Amino acid sequence: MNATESLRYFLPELFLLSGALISLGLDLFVRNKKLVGFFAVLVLLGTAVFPQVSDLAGKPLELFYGFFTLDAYTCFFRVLTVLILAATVLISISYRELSPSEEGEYYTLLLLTGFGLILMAASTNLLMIFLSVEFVSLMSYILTGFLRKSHKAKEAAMKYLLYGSAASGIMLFGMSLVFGASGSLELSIIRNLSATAPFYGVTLIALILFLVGLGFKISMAPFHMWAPDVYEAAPTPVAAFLTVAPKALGFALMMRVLSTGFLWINWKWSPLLMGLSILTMTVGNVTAIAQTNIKRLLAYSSIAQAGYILMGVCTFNETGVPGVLIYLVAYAFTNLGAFTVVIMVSNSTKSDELLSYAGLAKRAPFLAASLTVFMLSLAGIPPLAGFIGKFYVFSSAIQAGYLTLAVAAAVNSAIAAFYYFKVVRLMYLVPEETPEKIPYPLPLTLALGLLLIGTFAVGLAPSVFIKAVQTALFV
Amino acid sequence: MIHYTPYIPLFPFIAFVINILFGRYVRKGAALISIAASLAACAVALPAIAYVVHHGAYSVQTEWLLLGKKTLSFGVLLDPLGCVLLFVVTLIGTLIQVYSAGYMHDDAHFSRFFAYVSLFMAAMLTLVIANNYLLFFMAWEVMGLCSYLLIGFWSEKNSAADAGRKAFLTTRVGDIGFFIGIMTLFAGAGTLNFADLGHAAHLMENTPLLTAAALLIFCGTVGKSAQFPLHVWLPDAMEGPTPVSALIHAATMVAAGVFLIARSFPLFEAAPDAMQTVAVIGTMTAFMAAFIALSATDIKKVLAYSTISQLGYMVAALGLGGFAAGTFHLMTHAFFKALLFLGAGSVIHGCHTQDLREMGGLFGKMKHTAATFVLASLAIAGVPPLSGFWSKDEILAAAYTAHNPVIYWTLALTALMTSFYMFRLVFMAFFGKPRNPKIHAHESPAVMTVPLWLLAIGAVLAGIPGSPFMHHWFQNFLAGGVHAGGHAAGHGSEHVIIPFVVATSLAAAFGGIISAWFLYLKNPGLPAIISRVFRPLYTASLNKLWFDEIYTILFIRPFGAMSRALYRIDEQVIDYLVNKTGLATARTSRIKGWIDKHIVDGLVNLTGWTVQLASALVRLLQTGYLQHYVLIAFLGTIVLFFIELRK
Amino acid sequence: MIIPLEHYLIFGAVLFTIGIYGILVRRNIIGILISIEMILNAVNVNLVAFSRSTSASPETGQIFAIFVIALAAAAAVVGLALVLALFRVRKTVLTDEITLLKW
Amino acid sequence: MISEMQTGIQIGIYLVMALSVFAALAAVNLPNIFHAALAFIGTLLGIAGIFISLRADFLALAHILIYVGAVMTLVIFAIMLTQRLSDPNVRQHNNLSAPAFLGGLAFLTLMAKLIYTTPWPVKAAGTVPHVSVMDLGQALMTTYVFPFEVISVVLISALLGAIVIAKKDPL
Amino acid sequence: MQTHLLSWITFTPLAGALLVLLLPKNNSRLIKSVATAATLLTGALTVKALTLFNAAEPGFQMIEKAVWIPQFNVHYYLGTDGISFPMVFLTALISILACIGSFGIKTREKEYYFLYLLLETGMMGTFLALDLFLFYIFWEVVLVPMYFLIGIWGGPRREYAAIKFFLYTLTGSMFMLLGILALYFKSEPHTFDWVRLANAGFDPGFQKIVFLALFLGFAVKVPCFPFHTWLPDAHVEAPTPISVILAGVLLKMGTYGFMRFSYPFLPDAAEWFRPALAILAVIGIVYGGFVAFAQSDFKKMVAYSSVSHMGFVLLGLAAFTSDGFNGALLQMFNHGTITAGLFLLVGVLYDRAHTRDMGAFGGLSAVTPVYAGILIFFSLASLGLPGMSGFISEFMTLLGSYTYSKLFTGLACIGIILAAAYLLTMIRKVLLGPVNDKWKGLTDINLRELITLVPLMAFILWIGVYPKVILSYMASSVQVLLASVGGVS
Repeated sequence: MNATESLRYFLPELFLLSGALISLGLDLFVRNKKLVGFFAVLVLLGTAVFPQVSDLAGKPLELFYGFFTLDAYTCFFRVLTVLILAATVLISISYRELSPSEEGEYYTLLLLTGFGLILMAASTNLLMIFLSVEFVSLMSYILTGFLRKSHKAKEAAMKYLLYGSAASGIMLFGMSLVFGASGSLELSIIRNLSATAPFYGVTLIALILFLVGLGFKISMAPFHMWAPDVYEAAPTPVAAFLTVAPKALGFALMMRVLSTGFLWINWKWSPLLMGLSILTMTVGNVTAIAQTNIKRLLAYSSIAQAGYILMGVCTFNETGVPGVLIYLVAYAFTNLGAFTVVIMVSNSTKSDELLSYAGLAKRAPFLAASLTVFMLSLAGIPPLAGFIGKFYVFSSAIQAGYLTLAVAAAVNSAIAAFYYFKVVRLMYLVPEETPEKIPYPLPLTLALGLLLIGTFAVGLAPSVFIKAVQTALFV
Repeated sequence: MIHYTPYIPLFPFIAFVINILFGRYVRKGAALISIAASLAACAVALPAIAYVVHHGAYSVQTEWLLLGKKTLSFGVLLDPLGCVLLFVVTLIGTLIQVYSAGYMHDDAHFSRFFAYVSLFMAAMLTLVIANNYLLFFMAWEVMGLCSYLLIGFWSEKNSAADAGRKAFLTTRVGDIGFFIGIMTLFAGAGTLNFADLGHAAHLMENTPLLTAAALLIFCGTVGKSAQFPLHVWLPDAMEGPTPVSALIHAATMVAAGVFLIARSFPLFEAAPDAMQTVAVIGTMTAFMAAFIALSATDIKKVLAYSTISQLGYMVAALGLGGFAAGTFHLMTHAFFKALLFLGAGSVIHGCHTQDLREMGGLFGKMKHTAATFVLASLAIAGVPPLSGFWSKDEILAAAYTAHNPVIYWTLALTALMTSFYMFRLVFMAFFGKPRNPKIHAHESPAVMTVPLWLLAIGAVLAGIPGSPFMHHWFQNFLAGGVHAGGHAAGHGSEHVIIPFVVATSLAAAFGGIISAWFLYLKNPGLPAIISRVFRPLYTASLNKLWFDEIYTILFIRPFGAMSRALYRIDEQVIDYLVNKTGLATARTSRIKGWIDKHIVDGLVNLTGWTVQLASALVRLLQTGYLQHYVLIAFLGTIVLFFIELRK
Repeated sequence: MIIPLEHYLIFGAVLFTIGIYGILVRRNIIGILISIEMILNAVNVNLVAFSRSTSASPETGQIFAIFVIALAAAAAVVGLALVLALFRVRKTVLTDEITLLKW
Repeated sequence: MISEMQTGIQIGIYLVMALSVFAALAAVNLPNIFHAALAFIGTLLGIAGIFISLRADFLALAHILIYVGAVMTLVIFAIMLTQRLSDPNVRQHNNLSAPAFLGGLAFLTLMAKLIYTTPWPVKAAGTVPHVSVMDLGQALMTTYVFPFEVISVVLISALLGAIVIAKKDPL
Repeated sequence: MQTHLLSWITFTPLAGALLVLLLPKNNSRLIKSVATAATLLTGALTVKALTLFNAAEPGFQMIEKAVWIPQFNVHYYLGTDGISFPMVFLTALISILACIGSFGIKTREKEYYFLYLLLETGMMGTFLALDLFLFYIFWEVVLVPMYFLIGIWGGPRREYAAIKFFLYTLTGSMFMLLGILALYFKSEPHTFDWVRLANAGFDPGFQKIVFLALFLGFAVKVPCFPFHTWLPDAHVEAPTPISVILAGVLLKMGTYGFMRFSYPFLPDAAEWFRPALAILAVIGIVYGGFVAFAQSDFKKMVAYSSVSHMGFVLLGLAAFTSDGFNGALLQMFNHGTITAGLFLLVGVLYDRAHTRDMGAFGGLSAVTPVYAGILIFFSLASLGLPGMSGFISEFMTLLGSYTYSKLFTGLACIGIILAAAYLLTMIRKVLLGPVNDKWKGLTDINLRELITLVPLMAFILWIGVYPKVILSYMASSVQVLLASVGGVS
């Protein structure tokens, strides 16, 4: 489909982009930068509900000569992305560390990142994959180092950039090889390549190099090591965003790549991913146990969660694939929620140390209860969102007959419960240190409430979400 | 009246409920309530007995529990055997309660005492009329409970509290055997009903299972009737109030073991090996206990060992096939032993000591007590025509007709020892000069002496129904009962007086009395010399053959050690291994101290420890140094290459 | 093609490896950035070589290379901005001195 | 004659490659970061040469313009801003050389093996048409218009971000 | 209400919990009355269900079924039969009593009763769910409140005990989840439906694996040796009412799981694992008894006695006879009432003396006669005195196991002696002997405490004397279970 024809299908993204530009302009005129934030939220929600021009019941639309694949899958992730972003913006508005002089640009950058993320979901050829991944990465680096005053943030952003660039360099090298072997950038053509024996070698190398680049994005071991440092140092809303959105879209892209480009050698990558999945969840969980900083703890936890999600990718069967998507939704609600509480607490205690959560149940019962719900959800306790996700990926492992994987995941879940409960323990069982009250700013409370509802909703009425996922996958 | 039989135990039970719940309101009225209940029970029981005497056994039952496809019915069986016990229990029980009203008059927990006694009565009566093993066992255990409660009645005394526990636990060992026996029987024959025993025995004829069942049931007797090797609890049980000793630990409960054998007689008859064992154990017990009694100086301890010995007699009798003899002795023994205990209680009540060596010459001060006590002693010694003579003679006759000379002569020797130690007791307590001038003995009140005399009448006359004067009416009555119970063989068929046996019996009785007189009245210095000459024997007797000490070494200490060892394993190994999983990082000093102190948490703990170690290692990789991260990623990539490209 | 495709590829691979080596051993962040650029250049060599020999449409590889160059430039800009910002607050550009975040 | 000329060109190409590799090695190994940057410019020029040999003239030009003209200038500025040039004694390498070298060697071996075992679908010489600047422009404006637009957004965003990050604190 | 009775039973406590959440924090009286009312209402509904319950019907009754997650074929599926109904009744009963027993809790009452009621919902759901997915959810829901209840209101080492309890059970239940999923995927069409799964007829090899997975989940809860070590800690540290719930209801969830799921779904594996189950049961009985004997802490002793008594349940389950199964189920009920009573009594003593060291007491029978009497009553029930409920169930389980193995039965009987030993020693130490002057001023049991104990005593005596009624509720369902595993009746 040529560019002009494509445009009418591209309206949501255009809406988002123009929103970004307007917000940039708005920044110049509006004194109260919070308004820019609220504007950004509106733009994002607008994008989410933007009327779809086409009916997606038919074949996927190859917009812009196939550089933007618009299918239900893309739509699903578009909605997910903008909702995550909306939550991020909402929780950023009352974030104490953000100074007004940079706040406007911040929202603009978030909106632009959103565009990049949507591109990731829609990419089906090497060029767009490279472009969108790099785009999102660049934005992530910038957002991480955004806070002017934080030494740590600068340091983390620097590391992030160097690590990320190296990773995408490696992935790009793999792309070049596979491009040479197939003569095309299209994943669908690359798929044919993997069917022929002489090209196994090059396909596998390319696949692994893909895994490096995408593994970096989803913080898969052993390419996860940047993650804790970055999540800890990044501004908390950004950390929340980074643990959720790029990871989700990383998974989206990974599944697209695997299913479109490498489906025929799944007997090769399936065991590989199984090992990596186990490694990831183990490393994440085991390291998390020793953490004393809540953001770092959540960072390792998010690595471990990536490990669980990888189970679904690894099995890639009829429960695994929707499992990944459901897990991502559940995880998005939960993790964003947890970070929201972290922001609210750190706004008043000015600390992210676990110890500052001691006795939170007394100071702020609602926050403590919410964080408990999120922790339980992360631990996979029913009837919360996290359980549904875990249920799905466990199912897929059992269905595929990957007993090792299932058992490893079970053991890991038990280990994980220990550190999630460490937080709960502090809040409820340990006497408080500072008796100060914690304020409830409106945007944060709103976000918290919505995320809480989401966490329960996925857990209690999963069928709605499953239906959405199935629509995304099979239509 | 017979149809009210099932309600006999209900009267004492109601008394129990009233006394235990409203004890603090009824106060001394408790005695009245209990006695009234007992009398009511008597009032129902005696006509029922009369009915059985005239019309044969009575039974009724109702479905209680469905086990698989088999129904377990509970009900009442009143046959002649049951009548004997019912007669004894209601009568003696009532008398002893009357006596207790005087004996316990000043006790702080008066009502509680009567509550327990009533509960006991209820249980014992249930046991007597029970028609199957399970109900029997239930009553049996409740009796054990009452025994426990009453032995430890004066629980402020450590010795009493310990004695109660010992009694319960020791008997429980036997009870478990009984319990397994019941199951064996049920599994083998599918019935627990006494009436079906004959059929059951027939079903299991010649199977080891039958012998096993019989022997296991016998375990119950061993425990309850204080037979070797589980007899150790009974002497200690004398810590309880004396009426309790009389009622429970002399006349009724301990005899229930014998009753159990009698009840299971068809079973035992079908298992000769079991019978043999029963006879041997009984004889051994009889002899051993008598031997220990020779040197005992506590008036109640002498009687306790005497009880064990006499119970051994009954068990031996049953083991020898003397169904009627054993039962007969059970009845007569109940009378005279209850009388002895009550007499002893009266003595204790009168002179506030239990040590024989401090008594002496009490006859003058306590005429009623002394006279009845001597009568009872004559009865137990086997002096004709008192009751003991007839029943003991029956037993010796049974041993004689069984052609078992070892048992016969052992029992005869025991008879000799019995009459010796009884009269040693009599002479030391009631005759001679007072040894301790501080003791100012006085006679007990009428509420206590009247029961003594009533019991004395029983002790004197109870033997008559089984004597040739009444043509062995008792034996024949019982035999009919067994008949009614479904067993074909007759038992009372050949009740002829065997002169040889009578001679032995008489010789033993009088020999014992005379030698006691000679040693303790005529030459009071002689016993000391004898004890020095037969020092090893004397020491053995004095130390009760060291049973308690041996059991301590063999069972009690290893038991405690084992439980402590297992506990240590539990805390320190299993827990430790398990715990290390998650708790390594939970590092408050308190917990750490605890973990240090302890290891079965261990399996989890090991896991936890591993995780902790891994956590430390993995953390170390996270140096914060960028190029370490990249290097790991790069090397990781290369490793992935090699994994994937390997052939 | 004047020389065999494989030789170009080997050349690319060598450059790539040197770049990786540089990333791993350089202490100076700018040195690392240079090494990253080297990696991207190595990829470009591959892309252009393939474009000339195996690609279905001849311009694909070259255009890909153009995009790579553009993105490399963007990354370099952000990277250098971060270097300057970091230098301003930490007065260092050495990777082993920016290890506030660990464990 | 043609073959001789071809041989000459071939030798020339190999020479350029060797020099580029040499410069690349210098770029990662030179103790002075400024020298290293200069060496890297050498590598870049070499690569431009390789592009020309592959008849990607426009690309070579763009390459030199963007890299040497813009990126490396920036880099050198950055070096000068951050480097205390008076102090060239700062160690420029960490102690990971050994594992990095071994890892690199393993990687290279693998790659070499892969490159030589893969039957690249090379087209017959002469069948590949020359790609002119016109062609590239055409492609960028038609088929590749979407990535082209996207990259512009990327560049704007990156610039915006870089400005926010690098701008001095107002205080 | 009639039609959704089971849902009402399950969710009434939850409604109460939410209501408690809305109440003012400081109005302790109101909070208590709302909570008690919720438990009482649940109890009333259970009694209502009892009147509707048809004992002769072997299958499920009062079924409620609605589609919940169609994609996974998950149903909201509740129902009860003779196996689950006694447990539901027990839960309702114990919940009421423990709630009244909770009035002594003085700190953070609002949170306490919220969590308490949440716990009750979890327990009810666990026993009523007939869809494995739903079952798992309720099963896990129980964990979390329990963690808090031990962790916040427990003794000095409460945090340790709470997390230990949580991690043990969670690890177990993770494996259980795997087992459940395996069942789901093996069944054709995929289902969590009890009825379908029970009729699925899986192949034996598969059954063994799944049985093992489920076993891990259930055995931890029972707790079966060697997974029992969380129990003493949890019990000792938990506040009295929570110990009561733990012993009275939570432990039953494990054995209930065996009866409800493992056995009917995996009969071949159950048969195969029978010796192992019996061995673990016997080890548990004897080992628990011995260890209980070694305790000086009153509560810990009762805790270990639970290990021993729950061993009988497992033994009954290993018997594969109608007596064994009925006995096991009855033992579950009886252990619930008896041990709950013992824990309440420990609590009574602890509230007054602030120590649980048995050696520190002595002669209390003179100081607190009513307490002494009741303690002796429960001890006797626990040691299996005939005429009380414990005897009946132990007798039946042993009778059942006798036909399976005489050796195991004999060994298990040792446990009965051990029970007498440690309980009598406890009585000896606490109640008998000379009065310790320190405790002269101890007040006797009060009316509220009495109210919590008397219903239990009534049940103990009633079942002990006339077990036919309660067994008649169980029998037909147990018969079906027995038939499904191919046991002998």
